[in-house]
Formats: sequence, structure tokens, C-alpha cells
Amino acid sequence: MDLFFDANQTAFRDEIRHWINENKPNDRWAPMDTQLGFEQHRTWERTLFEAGWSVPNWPKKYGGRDCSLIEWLLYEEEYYLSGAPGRVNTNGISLLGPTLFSWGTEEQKDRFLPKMANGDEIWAQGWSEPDSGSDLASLKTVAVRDGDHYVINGQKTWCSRGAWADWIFCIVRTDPTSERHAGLSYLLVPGNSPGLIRRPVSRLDGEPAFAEIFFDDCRVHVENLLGDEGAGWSVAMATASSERGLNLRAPGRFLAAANRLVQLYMKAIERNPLLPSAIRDQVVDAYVNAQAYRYQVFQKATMLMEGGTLGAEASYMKLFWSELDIEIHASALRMLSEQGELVEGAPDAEDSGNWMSGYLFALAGPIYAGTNEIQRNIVAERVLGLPRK
Amino acid sequence: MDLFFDANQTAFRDEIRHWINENKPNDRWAPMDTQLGFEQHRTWERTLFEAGWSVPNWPKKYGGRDCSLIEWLLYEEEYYLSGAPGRVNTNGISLLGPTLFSWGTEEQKDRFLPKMANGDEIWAQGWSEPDSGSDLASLKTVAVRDGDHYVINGQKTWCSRGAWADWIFCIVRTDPTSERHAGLSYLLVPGNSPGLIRRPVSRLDGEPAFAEIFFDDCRVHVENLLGDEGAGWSVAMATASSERGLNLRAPGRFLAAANRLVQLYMKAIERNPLLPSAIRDQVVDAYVNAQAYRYQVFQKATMLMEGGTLGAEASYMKLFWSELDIEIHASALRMLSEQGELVEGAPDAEDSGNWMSGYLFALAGPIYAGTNEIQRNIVAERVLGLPRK
Amino acid sequence: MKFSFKDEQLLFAEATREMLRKDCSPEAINEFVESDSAAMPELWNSFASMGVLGITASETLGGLEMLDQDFVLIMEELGRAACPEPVMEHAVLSIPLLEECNNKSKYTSILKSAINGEHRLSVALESQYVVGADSADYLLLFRDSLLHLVAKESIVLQRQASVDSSRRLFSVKWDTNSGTVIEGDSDKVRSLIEITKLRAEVSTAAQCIGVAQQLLDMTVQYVQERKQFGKPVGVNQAIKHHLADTGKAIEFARPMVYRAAWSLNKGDTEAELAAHMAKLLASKAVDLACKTSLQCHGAIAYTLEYDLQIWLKRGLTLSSSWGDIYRQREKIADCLGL
Amino acid sequence: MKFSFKDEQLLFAEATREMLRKDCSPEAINEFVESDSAAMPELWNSFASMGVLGITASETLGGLEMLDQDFVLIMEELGRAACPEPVMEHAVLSIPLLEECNNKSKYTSILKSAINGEHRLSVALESQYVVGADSADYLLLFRDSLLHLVAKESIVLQRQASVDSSRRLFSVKWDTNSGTVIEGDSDKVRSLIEITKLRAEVSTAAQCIGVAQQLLDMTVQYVQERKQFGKPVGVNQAIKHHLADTGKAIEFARPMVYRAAWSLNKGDTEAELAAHMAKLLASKAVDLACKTSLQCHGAIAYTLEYDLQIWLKRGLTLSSSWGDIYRQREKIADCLGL
Repeated sequence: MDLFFDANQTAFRDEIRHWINENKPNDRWAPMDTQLGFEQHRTWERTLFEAGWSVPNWPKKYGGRDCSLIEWLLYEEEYYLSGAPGRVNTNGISLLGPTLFSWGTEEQKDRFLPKMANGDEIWAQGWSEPDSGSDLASLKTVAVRDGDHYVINGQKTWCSRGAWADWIFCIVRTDPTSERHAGLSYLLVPGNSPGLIRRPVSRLDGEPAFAEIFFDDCRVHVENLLGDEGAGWSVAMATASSERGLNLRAPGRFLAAANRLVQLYMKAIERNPLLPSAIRDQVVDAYVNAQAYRYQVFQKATMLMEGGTLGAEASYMKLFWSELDIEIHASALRMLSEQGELVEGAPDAEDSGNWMSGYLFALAGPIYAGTNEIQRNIVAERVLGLPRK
Repeated sequence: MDLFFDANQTAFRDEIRHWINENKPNDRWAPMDTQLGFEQHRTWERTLFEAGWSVPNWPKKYGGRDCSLIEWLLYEEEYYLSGAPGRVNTNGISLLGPTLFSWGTEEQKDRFLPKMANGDEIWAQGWSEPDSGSDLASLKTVAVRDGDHYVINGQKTWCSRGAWADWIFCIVRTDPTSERHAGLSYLLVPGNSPGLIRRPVSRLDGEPAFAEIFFDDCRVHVENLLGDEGAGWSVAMATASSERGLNLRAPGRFLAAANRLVQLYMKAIERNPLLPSAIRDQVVDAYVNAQAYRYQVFQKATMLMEGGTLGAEASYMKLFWSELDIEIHASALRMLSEQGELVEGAPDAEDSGNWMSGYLFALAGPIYAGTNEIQRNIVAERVLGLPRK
Repeated sequence: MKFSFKDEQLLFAEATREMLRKDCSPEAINEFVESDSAAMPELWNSFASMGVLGITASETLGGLEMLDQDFVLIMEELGRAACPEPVMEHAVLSIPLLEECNNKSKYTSILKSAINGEHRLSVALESQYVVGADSADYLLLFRDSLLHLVAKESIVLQRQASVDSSRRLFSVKWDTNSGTVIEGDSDKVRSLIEITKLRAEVSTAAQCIGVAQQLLDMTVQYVQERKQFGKPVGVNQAIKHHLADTGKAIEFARPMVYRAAWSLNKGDTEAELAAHMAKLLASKAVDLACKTSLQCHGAIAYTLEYDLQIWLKRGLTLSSSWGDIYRQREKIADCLGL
Repeated sequence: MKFSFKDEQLLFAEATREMLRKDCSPEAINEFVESDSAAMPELWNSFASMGVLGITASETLGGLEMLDQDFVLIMEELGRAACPEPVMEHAVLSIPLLEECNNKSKYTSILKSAINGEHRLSVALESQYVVGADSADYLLLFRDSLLHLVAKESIVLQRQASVDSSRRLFSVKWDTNSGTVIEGDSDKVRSLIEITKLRAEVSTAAQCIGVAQQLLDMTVQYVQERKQFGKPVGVNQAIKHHLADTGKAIEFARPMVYRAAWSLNKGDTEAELAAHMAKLLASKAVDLACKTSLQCHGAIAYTLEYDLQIWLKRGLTLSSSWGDIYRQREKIADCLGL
């Protein structure tokens, strides 16, 4: 056991820290789920890419720098600490990307990864349907083979970033007679395909962060099939494990938020020494839990680098970060008291209302990427070994 | 709405307050689940009975004073505030008693209630079996009719007060071919019946508060059948609703404990002004919840006195008091810090170790009288209307 | 001891609920938010014609002269409907403050027009923000131990956007030398302000209960209808237990709110403690209801298109308003001498 | 950064576990409790022959000279077996204190016999109570800024019965003028005591993790076997979610305990904070494990006849020992300057 970072790791961390503080934009952009903000954030993807900082853990040939998992974790820590803009292509880079590495052909990797990395192609996720949420395997959208194309009909919903994304990765039923997990396929669908109609849907905070996507005889070339026809469930599980494990939510995000919470507390207690003492305990718990997530992930990263694999215990991670995110933001709102409810645009809003918007975003955490109830079932059955029925 | 107590109620309260403070024993008795303590507590039942304070809410003919529900609640408040000894015959008075009032014949009421009230006959509950806990309807102990008697064979377990009780109220299967809720009967069994063997079982705190009861061709006269043969489940549900509703756990018990907790805090903060502030918040919450239980019960009592009935929402009560009891005692243990783990006999134990023994007792609350998981199911299905399957 | 409401109290609440169902539907609320207007005049008129705007006012002025335990059920209905109009601020807080003033007679015409709904009042005592200030004709403002009555012409407003966009919050500025003081620094004004704050805690607690109950009811209905894995999601024990806990929190907070309302007028020595406890438990109940209702709905509740969001946001803001759980615990500890 | 144990560390822990399974079975523990004897000599000898009693001692004295990250897994095994012998107090706290003394050479023979198990040591730094004082030959006692070494002959013991009857607690009195001081008031003794307390927090945290894991494992097994309503009780979502939450608490506390152990020896500037955090999370994990394991078992776990009670009580006492969650939060707040 050696928890010091070695010279290479330290140098790597110093490099990204220096670069990002020199290069992050100074102005506050529009939220990434507005049309304006979406394009502003796309330019940031390009800036990162050109400096080699878009996807540092990817191979060099796709625009990365082949960094190790530990280095990537340090990169994420520095990234979030810097307060740089959010990544508009997270669905691509963190979810579809790793799935492409596992399941994509060489042609597909060459075709999709570089444009994903440089922000030319921003991705949305098209999985849930109105009647298929937790029960994803019940999905009904069909894609029927017709020569070199699939013809898609059906409806997807709650597609994050779906309003303006360039591409959408979908799970569809290619065998219309199939049921449940069989007969599904994983399709990459251009956002400008004829027969694809989007309807933006506003999230709790009012931003059109979702879209409903309607497919009406939408034709997609078979070269956009990821994995074999009918193997969609297996491919999807690769994406799902990215959602639950390290890729989607590196500790840096929560460490930075916990640090900001500590700073906020220092300011709040100075302004009001009579702040209820229970709030300090909440700050302590949030800080400690962010640290716990960090060391959990370092331990898992070591295990992965030593050749291990991350199985169902990834669900522990998803439970933990989703609850931690709420804990951090809820503590801040308590601290802000009557200012807590103020949002961007309110003259008195602390930190431009980021604590409330962060709280609203955090509230979705126990729902997306598999509800926490589902995650608890997975842990109980597959990690602890409790009987399914 | 009038939440003041009227002159009669106030006079009633003053009377019991005065009597109990004059008459409660001064010495500390052995725990009621030791053989010595059991008999000591029996004498207290007699003392109460002779003064008319054993079962004040019962009709005069059975040894009560016909007091109203509100007066009974005040009686319980005063009783617990006084610190008088626990009631060794609670299983009889609070559980079997109300069931006898609903289901007993006149002869049975005359036969059993007075001796229950005066402590001559102390009762144990014989329901659970090794394989039938939450799933009570699966019980296997059989009682076969043979002339004027039932012949019982089988085993009961976790019988509270079973080690020394004079009588045991049991649910048994009188139709050996029956399944589940059908074919069960409710039998009152003398503890000295031939063929009845008891094995005392120690509770967490070391006292033999339980017994296993073995029936080996144990003969019980049919006059001891409560309700009709085969109607045992319905009779048992009357007892269960007493376990969940007002009878078993009147607010007085928790109000007194919460008051003692507040006193303990005053002492603790004086001894150590640096007591972690979170402990004060816990004391506040425990105090408030005890009050909430009190007013909930006053509201329910009014409803009952106005002719209403208490249905499945009794399960809310059981959830609440069982969690409240733990909350009160856990807060005290936190406050006592390293003294918290000391038990009776330790020279440094605060309040003779009562906080720890009370905590251990409270820990059973979410288990007995139907586990809290079962209570939550009941609430969800029968109060809120969620689907069973 | 008789802990139940009279029939006329229950009937008035029922009538209010019916009116709100009609005039304060989710559609009406959403329309109000999108139009960014300052008020919902039709709804306001319905309140006026039912007498709700004068629930606390003396009968001689045309009011209903109700006590807190009479109108606590109305407050609960406001929460249940997520009513955006600041009825509590107007009818429960401002009118009694004005009626208790030394120079009450000077304000008779304001009071009368407040009771009949012509004029609108709002109030700020400890908060920096005033709810519904842009629609108010007069504001009652407590600052530096003085109680001011300020007409809208003399006020500069600054909108403070809230996460609950149906809740219109404002900072207010006015020229404090402009003769707006209606009560000077005195024991009387202090006790008046204290009782008004307690009344605000209890009435807000009642609204929290209404919001929580509505969240629970909507969720119970949804989990009965929504199917996954071939069954209603409500068959899952996790869902059942989330909702059972929510029901329990509401069930045990509600009598404490009613009791606190009763205590406020009855010279109960524990009135202050009762009010603080009521708001603590009501805030806890609505916090839990927000959490479980969102979780049991899943993604659908996370959009503006689904009406649950109206109550989620109202719950979020009312939970903190007039004392969040942390501040309530501090107040209770003070009352208990801890 | 490499966050994993070496094979030899894992093997030593595995060997300890095997030994404990044999010499510290629930039957052996129950027998020890019922006999009311002061020690379990066979078990103690096994510790001695494995070298566990000298894990921290220098090799020159015959010890294994392990650092905290080497023996943290052993501490976890002590918890997993609910070991009643005060191995931590003897091997992890007392021996290093004695070795770090100014007059270390004076204590060579005591140290040697402590390492080979002939003599037993125990310690009290901030607590009023000493664990296992009745079997100890020498006690290390810190009082009024002075560190004492007191032989058993000079001590008057008073048993303080604990809820965990396999935990033998005592108040101690001795004549402080009897030349027992081995370190006077100095920066050195203060820093020695500070580091020893942190070590106690981390080693106790590791024991808590072991207790929690054992409670979870026993419960998982029970709910697979126990049937109600025709199915194993473990099919119920309520049971699944209780145990998933318990597993999560353990899973996220454990690396923090390992990290704290590593930090103690590595000049990590955050060593103190790390130790406090480790104990906080481990106490939370074992609290939850106690609660859920009892609840998922039901009545059977509520008796002395069923072995779960051994771990329930150990969890209850270790959770508070060397800092309960409230005290740990205070320490962490101090470290963070909050």
C-alpha cells in the first residue's frame, strides 16, 4: 500500500491544474441545456480536445493521452476544483465511449471516437420509453431491417441532452417477435435522420434538458449497429456499468462540491455565529463522505489496474454518489436559509443560485442510471447473494 | 376542540397522582423477569387492585372504576411519571383483557378478569412458534378435541413472561387438516397443566423474560376456548389490534421517559458544557416526538369516544412508539458516552443502568407485536390502498 | 379534552377545497406562472366572496372573526392546492396586525377593503423578503423594532426569483422617514410581533401538511397505475415502505399543528413551544413527502410538464419558511431551557 | 498510488482468522463469559505463538515491527471474531508506549514478556475505565499529564459491569506517589499520547468493521434459510434494502480505515483527520449493522442463546469506544477549522 502519488502522477496533476486555470473561460455561460449554452459548451469541448485534455484516458489515436486510471482521477479532481464549465458531451465520452471501446469495430471506433472527443458530435441517450423505465427490457421501439437500413418506429423519452444532440444512442427491438432481453439491438442514430422528431421537455429547473424522441419510419444504416443484431442487451449492460461505476461520476465532482460547502460554511458562520450547530455536523458528514468516495475509488482503481474487474458492486458506488450529491447540496441550502430558495437571476442569490440548481440536479441522481431501489436490489441479490424470489 | 382537561378529569388525575406517590414502593425490586422480581411485582398488582388502580378503565364489577379513555390516558401519564414499578401482568390486562371483553362469555369474564386485575393470575402470550413468527397463520401446534378437553401438542416460543406466568393464552390449530387462517382456535391454558413444559430463555439483557413452551398431550378443558372453535384468527386479531393501538403503549410511558431524558441532559450539560451539540438536537426530537404521540392519541381517543373505530391506522401508532422508544434511549446512551455501556451493578452506572436496560428493551419494539416491516405493509396496503400483489 | 373539529369548521374547509379545485387547478397555476402576472384575480375574488380574506377580522368590520383553530383547516387547504396567492400573509398575518394597532380606527377603510378583497396586504417580520409584494397595495414591515405600514407608491421592489416560480418574492426598500411607522418600539409591539410569528409558524405548518398530503395522494395514485415488470410499481415493498413512512410523518405532525392552533388563542402556557413543535414536525413531514414522492414517481416527476413539480417546489420553500427544522430545534431547545 | 495489501499482509490476516475460528468460537466466548474468568489463556497463547502480541514491537525485542497498515487487517479479524481478549490494548497501544519511553531499557524485560505473552498489559488514556485490567500484570495510565506504569500489586480495581459481558471494564485506583511515573509532563509525552489515541481510533474502527461484516454475513445467511409465507425472508425488498444499506456503509468505511492506518506512519499531513474520519464511518457502519441485523433476524436474535448477541453487544460498545459519532464529528470539525 502506498497512497502517495508518484512523480509522474504529481507532474500530470500539476500540468492539468496549470493548463485548466490558464484556459478556463472567465465568463459565465448560458446553461448547457439551452440552445445558446449548448453551443458555448461545444466550443469548450474543442478547446479541451486541442490541448489533449478532452479525453486524457483514451488512446492517443483517438485524441487522448493514454493516461492511467489514477491519473484520470487526478485529472477529474483538478477539473472540478478549477470550476471549469461542465462537459456537454458526458453521455458520449463517459457512457457511449467505453461501450464503443468494448463493442465497436475498428471502423466504428475510428468513425465515432475522435468526433466525440473534439465536440463535433455530441450525444444523447435514447433508452427509456414512456412505459419502460426501470423495466428497460420491456421496451417497444422497433427497428426492422430493410436492405442496408433499419427502419425505426417508436418513442423514447427523458433523453438527456436530447434537445440539441447530434447523435443518439438507442436500444431498440430488432426482432419484433421477441420478448424481454432477447431481440434487442444497440443503434447509433444521427439526430438529423428523416423521420426523427424531437420534442424538448423541461426539467425541474426549467431547462429543456430532456427530449422526447419520436421515430416515424426513421432509416438508419446498418453500419451504425453497435455489437451484433440481437446482442443489444449485453452491449447496454456495458454502458450501464459505466453509469454506475467510475466513468460517469469520478470523485473530483463531489470533492470540489464538498470543498465549496466548507468554504460556504466558513462564510456563513462568520456572517451569523448563531448558525444552528447541527449544520456544522452536516458539513462534516458531507465532507467525510466525499473523502470516503475518493478512497473507495482509489481502491477500486488499484484493483482494476491490477487486473481485477468491477461487477455488481458498482451499484454500491451509484447509491453512494447519488446520496452524497444530495447531502452536499441540501446542507448548503440549510445553511443559506431563506436565501436557499433563490435561483439564478435573484440579486441576493449566493453563488448565482448554483446551490439550488445543483440540488435540483442532484435530486435526479437516485432516479437516473437505474433507480436506487433497483441498485439496492442488485447489491442484495448479486453482491450479498439474497434470493431473487 | 377543547384541549383543556375538565374538572372531573383534573380531579381524577390529581387523585391518582396523590395515591401513587403515597403508595409506590421505595425499594428497588429485582427485575420482573427474575423469579424473585416476578413475585415482588405480583404484590404490587394486588396493592393497585385493592385501591382500585389496577384497571381503572374496566367496569367496576371486574375491579375497575369505569373511567373514560381520556382519564385512563391521564392515569397512564401519572403512573409512568411517578416511577412506580412496571406492570407484570401487562400481557393479561392490556392484551388478553380487551379480547375477553370482546369475545369472552359472561362466565369467562367473571372467571378471568378479576383474578387478572388483582394479580392472582399473571398471563403469558403463546403465539409464535419456531417456524411461525411474522407468518403466524402457518402455526402448527394442534389441539384435538377429546370429550370435554382439547389435547395440545406442539411448541410455542418467545413467550414473554412465560417462565413464571400462571396462565398462557395461545393460538392453536384445532382442525389438523386446515391451512393458514382457517381452523385456528384461541385457548386459555393453565400454566400448571400436565404435559406443559417450560424452558426459560434469556433475553439480550440476560433476564429469562421468554420461555419456550412445549405441549406434550397437554389437556385443557373446552371451557377455556375463547370465541368459537375455528374462529381463533378473528379473536387473535382483536388482541393484535390492542398490541398496535392504544392499549399496550399509552403515551405516558414515553412522556415520562422523554422527561427523564431532558433531566439527564440538564445534568450532563452541567457536568460537561462541551457536550456535542448534536445531542441537544436529539433530545429535542425525542421530546417533540413524545408530544406528537400524546396528541395523536388524544385525537384518536376523542374519535373513539365519539363512536369511531380504529382500523389499520393502528399500525402507524406501533411504528411510531417503537421508534420513539429507541430514539429516547439511544439519545441517553450517546449523552452518557462511556458510561452508557454500564449496566446494573456497575458502581458508575447512571440511574442504575436503566438507560441501557431500557434501550435493550426498546430494541425489541420494532420486532414484537408484528415487525415494523409488516406494519409498513399494513399501512401501505390497508390505509393508503397500495396493491397487495 | 375533546380533540375534534366542529361540523361548521369542517364544512368551511370542504367548501374552500372545492373552490380551490375549481379556481386554483394546476392548469391555472401554470398559466399564472407563465404569464408572470402578479396575481390571480379570479381566485382572489373567490376567496373574498367566501369570506376567507376576512377570516381573522372582527365582525364589526365585516370579518368572520375566526380563531386559529377555526381556520387552520383552511391553511391546510391552501397547501393542498399549492395556492400561489399570499392568503396567509394577507388574512392571517397582516389584518390582525393592523387591527391590533393603537390607531386602529385610522385604518378602518384599509381593513374593510382588505376584507372585501379590493386591497391586498402583505408582510415581512423577520424575513428580508416579502411574498407577493408586487400585487400588494400596502405592506406591513417590521424593522428596527418599529412596525411600518407602507403604501405601494412608496416602495421600491426588487424581484428575488425563487425556485418556486409561483411564489413571488421581493426585497423592499422605502424611505423610512416618510411617516410610515404605525407602532413604535414598545412591549406591545414586541408581543404583537411575537404572536404574529407564532401564528405564521402554525399556519405555514398547516400548509406544509396540505402539501405533504397532496404529494402523498398523487404518488399513491401514480404507483397504482404505473406498471413495470408487469405489475403496478406500488406492489414493491420499497415503494410501500417509503409511502408508509411518509404517511406516518404526516399523521403525527397534523395533530400537533391543530393543537398549536388551539393553543395560540387559549392562553395555553405552552403555546410558543407548541407552535415551534408544529412547524418542526410539519417541515419534516413535507421534506419526506418531497423526497419519497419524487423517488416513487421516477423521471416523470422531474419535469415541468408533470404537475407534481408544483407541490415539490412549494414543499421545498415552505419547509424553510418561518423556521426550517434546524431553526425550530433551536427555538424548542430555548423553550425547554436546554 | 497503490491502494492494495501485499500478499504477506493478507496471509497473516487469514492465518489469524483461522486461529480465531478455532480458539475464539462463540462457544469459547460464551464459556469465558459464564465462567467469569479474567482471560482466555489458550487463546492468549495462540496469539503469542503467532506473534500477534508483538506485532508492533521492535525486532530486537522479538517483535514483528509491523506498521499500522500491516496490522489493521488483524484488528479487523479481532472484531470479526468478537475477540474478548484486549489484544489492541496490549499489543497496539501499551507496547509502543513503553517502547517510546525515555527509559525504555528499564522495561526491556517487561516488554519481552509482554511480547511472548507471559505478562499482560492494558492501558487507559482518556477513559476512566480500563479494559481487561483484572488480567493485566501492568497498566499504562495517563493522568494529569503524566504517564504511569503500575504493576497489578499496586492497583485497586473496581469492576464496572458492561452490557457486553465479554468486555471486562474496571475503574482503577493506585497511589500516585508510589513512583509509578515513567514520563513526565512534556511535549514528547503529549505527542506520544496523541498518536496513541489516533492509533486506538483506527484500530477500534477496524474492529468495528470486522464486527459489522460479521453481523452482515450472519444475517445474510439467516435470511436465506429462514422461511416465512413459504419463502426465504430474504426475498423481501425491505430485508434486501436494509442489508444493501449496511453493505454500503461497510464498503465505504473500510478504505477510510485502511487509509488512516497508512497515514499514521507515513507523515501524511492528514493523519489526524484521517483517523477521526475512519472512526466516524466505522461507528456509523457498525451502528447500522447492529440495527439491521437484529431487525432482519427478528426475535431469535433477541436472546442470549443465539450467537448474534455477542456481536450486537460488541458493536454497541466499540461504536462508542475511543470516540462515538458525535465526538468524532467534533474532532473532524476542529481539524477542518469549522
